[in-house]
Amino acid sequence: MLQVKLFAKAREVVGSPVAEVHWTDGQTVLQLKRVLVEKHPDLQPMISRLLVAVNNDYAADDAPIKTSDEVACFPPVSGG
Amino acid sequence: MLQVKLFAKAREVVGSPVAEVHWTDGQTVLQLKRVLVEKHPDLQPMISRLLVAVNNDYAADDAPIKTSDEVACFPPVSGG
Amino acid sequence: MIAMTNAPIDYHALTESVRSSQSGAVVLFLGTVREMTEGRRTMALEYEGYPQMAEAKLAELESQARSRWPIDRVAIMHRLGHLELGDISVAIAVSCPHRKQAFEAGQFLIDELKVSVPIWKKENWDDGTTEWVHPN
Amino acid sequence: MIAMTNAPIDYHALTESVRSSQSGAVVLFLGTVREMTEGRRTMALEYEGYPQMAEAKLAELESQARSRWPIDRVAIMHRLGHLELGDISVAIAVSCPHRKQAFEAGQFLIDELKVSVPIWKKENWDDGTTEWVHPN
Repeated sequence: MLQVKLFAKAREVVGSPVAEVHWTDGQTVLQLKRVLVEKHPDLQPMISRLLVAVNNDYAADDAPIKTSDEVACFPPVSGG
Repeated sequence: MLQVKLFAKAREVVGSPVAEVHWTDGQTVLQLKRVLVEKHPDLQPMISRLLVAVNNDYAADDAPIKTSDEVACFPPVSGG
Repeated sequence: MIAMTNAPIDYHALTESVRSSQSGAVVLFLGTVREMTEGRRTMALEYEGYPQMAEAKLAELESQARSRWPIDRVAIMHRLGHLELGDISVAIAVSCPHRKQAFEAGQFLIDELKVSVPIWKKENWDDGTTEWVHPN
Repeated sequence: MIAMTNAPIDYHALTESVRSSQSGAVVLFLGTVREMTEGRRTMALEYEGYPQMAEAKLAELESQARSRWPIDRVAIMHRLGHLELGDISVAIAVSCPHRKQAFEAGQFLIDELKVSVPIWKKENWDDGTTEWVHPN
């Protein structure tokens, strides 16, 4: 299983600060987004804007993810 | 007589925070600089850089001065 | 010094931490909760952060700024949680030998913070609705 | 608020005086006494001012800045007299709705202060000599 931290509207829509998904090491960021939306359809409207961070850095859609990675998913940032 | 406030190096060179010069209303800023240098020759080396303020504003060489004006003479500023 | 905090930001201590006799200029930026945004009235804001990544991203921004300007010291603090009108959400203090550098570095840091540091804000509008702010 | 002072500048109070919920951004600039200038070591500085004209000129600068940026509040304080290394010679605080305005207005005010406000500084170099600073 892969633990995915969720923040802001993504956290609210899912109703939890963490999502757990079945995972095979080497699957990509893009696949993670698809799996998350499948499991939590309320994420669908924001999928095109969802960002994924792997080990505290933004990751591109084709970046691979391992279950040992620190992974987070969230909308565009709005701090400051 | 016209009272002229002096600041910074102009004050130091003259040795006083005020210079008094004989004055006829309507004489100009340029004439004031000449009179000051005549009375205080140590100002000569800095005359080209001396500034004159009349009533708290910078005055051009051809601006007239009255004895009732608030007049000051000083080198370029260096605050901040 | 880079930190996230749930407590009010002590920008005086933050600014003191960057002062030094090697620097002639200190610039402090404070972001504060503004009442009016495009005609709508804010009652309060909630800030949520991903502190571990936020601190990593801010450290990267500090490195980038140091490669562009001769920065002496930097301190950045961002508040999380519930903020009222006028409260300080972020404070950035920079010291440099000369003023132009300090202004440019300070502006770079806040501009980039808003683009890349994982912190989100939720508006509490005066009509009772709430809304996550997600710039396009 | 515009003032000359012989006492240490309380920039915390100065900054508080410009904060408001109408503004999302505060920029504070501090000018501090730097030790090294072009390879020479400063021991201390003396600032002399023409306070009456300096305050009039600063009020003009504030008006000019307000005509260019939507400034909420401004506070400017310049210290006069003997200053040691690291001491604050000038503090300028500006609040604006948005950050770019606050940075630009703050930089404008310190740039123009240095050009037109009648204050002079005298270097006390570490070789025992003193020198009035008069930019060309």
